[in-house]
Amino acid sequence: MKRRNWTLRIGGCVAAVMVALILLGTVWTPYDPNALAGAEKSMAPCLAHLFGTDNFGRDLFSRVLEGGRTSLLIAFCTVAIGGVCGTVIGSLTGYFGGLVDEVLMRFNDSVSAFPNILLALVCVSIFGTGKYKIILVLGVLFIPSFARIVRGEFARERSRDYVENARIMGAGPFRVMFAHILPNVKTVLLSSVAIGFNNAVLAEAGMSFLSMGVQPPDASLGRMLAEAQGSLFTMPWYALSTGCFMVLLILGFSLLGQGLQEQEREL
Amino acid sequence: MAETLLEVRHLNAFYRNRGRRQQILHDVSFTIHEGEVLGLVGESGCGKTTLSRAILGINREIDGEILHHGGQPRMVFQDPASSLNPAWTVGRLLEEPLRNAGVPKQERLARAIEMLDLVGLDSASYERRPGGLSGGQRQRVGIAAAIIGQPKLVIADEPVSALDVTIQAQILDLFMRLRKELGLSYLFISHDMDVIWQISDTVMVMENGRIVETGPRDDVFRDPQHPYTKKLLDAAL
Amino acid sequence: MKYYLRKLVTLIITLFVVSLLAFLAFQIVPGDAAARILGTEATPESLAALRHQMGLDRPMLVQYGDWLNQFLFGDMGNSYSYTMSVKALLGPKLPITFTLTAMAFLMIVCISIPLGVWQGKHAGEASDAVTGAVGQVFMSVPSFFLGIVFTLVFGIGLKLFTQGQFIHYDQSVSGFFGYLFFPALAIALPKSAMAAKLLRASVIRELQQDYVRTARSRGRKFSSVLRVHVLRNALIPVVTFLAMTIPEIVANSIIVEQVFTIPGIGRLLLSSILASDYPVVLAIVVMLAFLVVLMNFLADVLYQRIDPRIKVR
Amino acid sequence: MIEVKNLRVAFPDKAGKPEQAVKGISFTIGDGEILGIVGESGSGKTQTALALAGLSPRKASVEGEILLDGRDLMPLSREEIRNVQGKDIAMVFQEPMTSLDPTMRVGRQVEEVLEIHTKLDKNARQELALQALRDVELRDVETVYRKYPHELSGGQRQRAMIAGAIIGGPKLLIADEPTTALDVTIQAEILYLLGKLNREKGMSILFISHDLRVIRRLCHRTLVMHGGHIVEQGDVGQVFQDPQDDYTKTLIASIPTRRY
Repeated sequence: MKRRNWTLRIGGCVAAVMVALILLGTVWTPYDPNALAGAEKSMAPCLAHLFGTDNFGRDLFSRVLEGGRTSLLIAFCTVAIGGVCGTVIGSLTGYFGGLVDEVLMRFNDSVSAFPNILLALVCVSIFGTGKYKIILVLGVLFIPSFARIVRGEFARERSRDYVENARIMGAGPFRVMFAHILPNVKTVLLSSVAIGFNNAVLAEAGMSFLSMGVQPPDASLGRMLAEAQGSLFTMPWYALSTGCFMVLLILGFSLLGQGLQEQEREL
Repeated sequence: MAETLLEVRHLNAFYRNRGRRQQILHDVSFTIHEGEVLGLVGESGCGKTTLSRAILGINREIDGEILHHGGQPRMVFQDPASSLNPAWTVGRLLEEPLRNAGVPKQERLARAIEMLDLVGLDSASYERRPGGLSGGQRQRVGIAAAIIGQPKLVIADEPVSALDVTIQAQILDLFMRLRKELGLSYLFISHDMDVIWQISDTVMVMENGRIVETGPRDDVFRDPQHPYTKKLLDAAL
Repeated sequence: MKYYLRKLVTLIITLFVVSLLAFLAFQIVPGDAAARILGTEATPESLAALRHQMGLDRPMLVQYGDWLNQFLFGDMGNSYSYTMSVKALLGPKLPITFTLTAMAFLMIVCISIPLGVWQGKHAGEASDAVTGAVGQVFMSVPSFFLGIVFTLVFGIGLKLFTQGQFIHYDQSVSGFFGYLFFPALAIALPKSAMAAKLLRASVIRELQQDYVRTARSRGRKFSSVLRVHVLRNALIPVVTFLAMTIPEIVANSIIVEQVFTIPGIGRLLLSSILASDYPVVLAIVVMLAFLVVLMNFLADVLYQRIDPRIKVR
Repeated sequence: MIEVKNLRVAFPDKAGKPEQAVKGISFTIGDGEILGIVGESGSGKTQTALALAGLSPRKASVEGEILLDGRDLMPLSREEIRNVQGKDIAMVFQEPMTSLDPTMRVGRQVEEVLEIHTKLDKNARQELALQALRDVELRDVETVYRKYPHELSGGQRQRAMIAGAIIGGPKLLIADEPTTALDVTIQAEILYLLGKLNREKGMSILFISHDLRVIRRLCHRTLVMHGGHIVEQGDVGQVFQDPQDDYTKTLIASIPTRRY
């Protein structure tokens, strides 16, 4: 009877709850996120307003759900772009090796000398801000890290006996890569996707916090935190609620990623 | 004179390590005839595995000639745990060579079940994963996967070294039975002189990438010519 | 010795590649620097004259070569928005960010190593599970939110520092380090949690190695087996991880400087990006990249000192 | 010299219920005697060796008596056991690749027993270590002393392991499959070395192996273990010529021997 993998279970639940909440937010929110209710300005969290209200009387819980939606969307697309391209590049260079692999590895090393956010800020300063630009910028910037992980996995599996056996049995290179090797590296890829998702959420939040990411009227957790920091004295709950929501989202996916890695070791 | 399956002429093999090219095999020549079992004995690092990978075309850093007259040879690896894809079921592993050769699904299934029976495994293991089998059972699957495509020559790289003594004896018997029933020929590689004695017709002794002695088993074992062969025989218990 | 030489050569090549990449990135910038300075109603002739005077009409590589050797001798050109040389602009701010980053790195090392070893030693016990869970939470907290929480708790709550009142080291050195303590901690905590988790797993793995059993078969106490044999082996993967955190520490410091209003390179970078003041941005980007590449080189050297097998590779 | 009475070793498996690896075995090792234990994987031979060396895993429950010159080791405290380990009972392991600390020079690892159990200073320890390296027939001991494990061959590393074990002058050397990972020619040399050390230093040896041919070459007496029990015990010649137990017979029949 396999030891119960608690990390995977808790991570899975927390992540699922948070994503469900955000998806629910797309359809229904307790209040209209942008409605100004003058009477209920700067209220502390209470039953009516779970996260309280800001100085314009807007319900913070609804705004956090809306902000979460943008962060989720950006993180999801970033991981999609970075993950898919990274996996393709990584698997090809990892499996075939040779000059291309060497050159890309050197390039990958020098690019990783730049912190992601720094590069993102520079790109944004060139291409401008806005949701879709951020997705493109972060997506492209995440390709090297994914490529590096996938390359490592494929290079390791390529030299193992069962891969050589598959080639002797007449399997073509692509069949070997996707039918033979992929099932054995699946969990490592999934866990790096979960971790990539977190990094994307953090990167977007960081940039929006510096007002270099998502611009109004789009809401984003990062922007809300920036606004909340302004009124830390009067409404501390604004920053705490937004921040904790984001931490829970990240906690869920990082536990999920780690749980998958532990799953891998037990296989 | 039986048809020659494999001819190796003046084979030199190299290993590329960070740009430096190291020569592993030095002017290796031999032939294997149909139905013959050629035993190759040598210590670790003498190039046995490099030779088998060169013959199978995995290692391309070679010069000299390798002529296959009997079609693509198949391989049985030393460590059954790493030579079978852990994520696949036994059935799918057996059918893989047939699938690559374009054999239809129905016929593949029948041949796979037949193979399991031939190597002494019950057909229930068709659905199981290599992880759930014992070392001996896994090696039987490895052998079944190698011979299902009806090759004439099978290269066995230390196939019994990783197994317990009693299981080792059973697998050796299986190799000998399959040879008789299917007329297979082997290039059988081992560091254990007694295993080589038991299974080989002719014996080839390799030291540091060179063939130092070749000949019929009884001649090589009864009166070895080369000092290295003598040293191996004295050291063997 | 050959090992260091090879590493040094790759270091220099990487620096070249890095600076070239950065420089090229700023050449494809839309809009023309000269137009920005002269404003909209500039005539084409004056634009051309200024472009020539600034050398923008020379071929790309020549501009790069020019810029690089000036850069290496400290002259990083002039800022567009401030009428002063980039070097003068950066001068007072560089030590601040460098101190912040160094403090954060030191904190990571001092927190993660004892914690990781302690967890590895007591693996499986309740205390290990608790610290593991706490660590897991800290790993998921972004540095800037942690900064805000610190401001709330320690700044406003316990009044250990007043948010926004940065104390320059000219005024008081202790005040300077005092103010930088919490920002550095905000950067360091998430990374320390990760490093501790990595070290814990590494200690547990090394404890199961054969050489530990050999040492115990000779009658060595468990604690001294840990100290004499396991620690050094367990640190090998952690050193590479710590080297890899350096770019992230630098990135986080940019944001945390914003939270604590610290006049470091980070805030300057932001303001010059907003003002598209590219010489400043270029200089900062290249300098941060140099810092990162240099630290990676130091980590490689340290890595080689710990693991003798590296020399053979 | 060593008397083992009703030794029992059990592990809690995944479901938590204890699984018996060694099911109550008794045997003795005489002074200067080389006793072999042969058995396949899972026969309990390694757990028996680890129990004697006081290295049973923490979660294992070990019962019975282990008498060293009449003194029972079982009730001893951890502190007292450590005084026996390395000084009276030493152990050598199967994998020369991983049984040495990769980041520490070989010399210091050979001296380790002296460092733990004696107050000798650095030079005295180094001198004894060099002597031990000579005793195990290593050439050019000064350079080997300063080298790291990965710079030595498998055979050299195994010799350094043996040097590190005999340097404390133990009464009993436990060798768990020391030659299995080595080439045939090197295996013969190591077996010869162990025989010489036994004759010259009068040290008893408990030799664990899965290969009857190795046991036949080195040991005076042997136990045959199967499923945690001793199924046969006796002089090597007698066990080979006239095996009583069926399992022993199949073991002997499985050895690929050259008959000509």
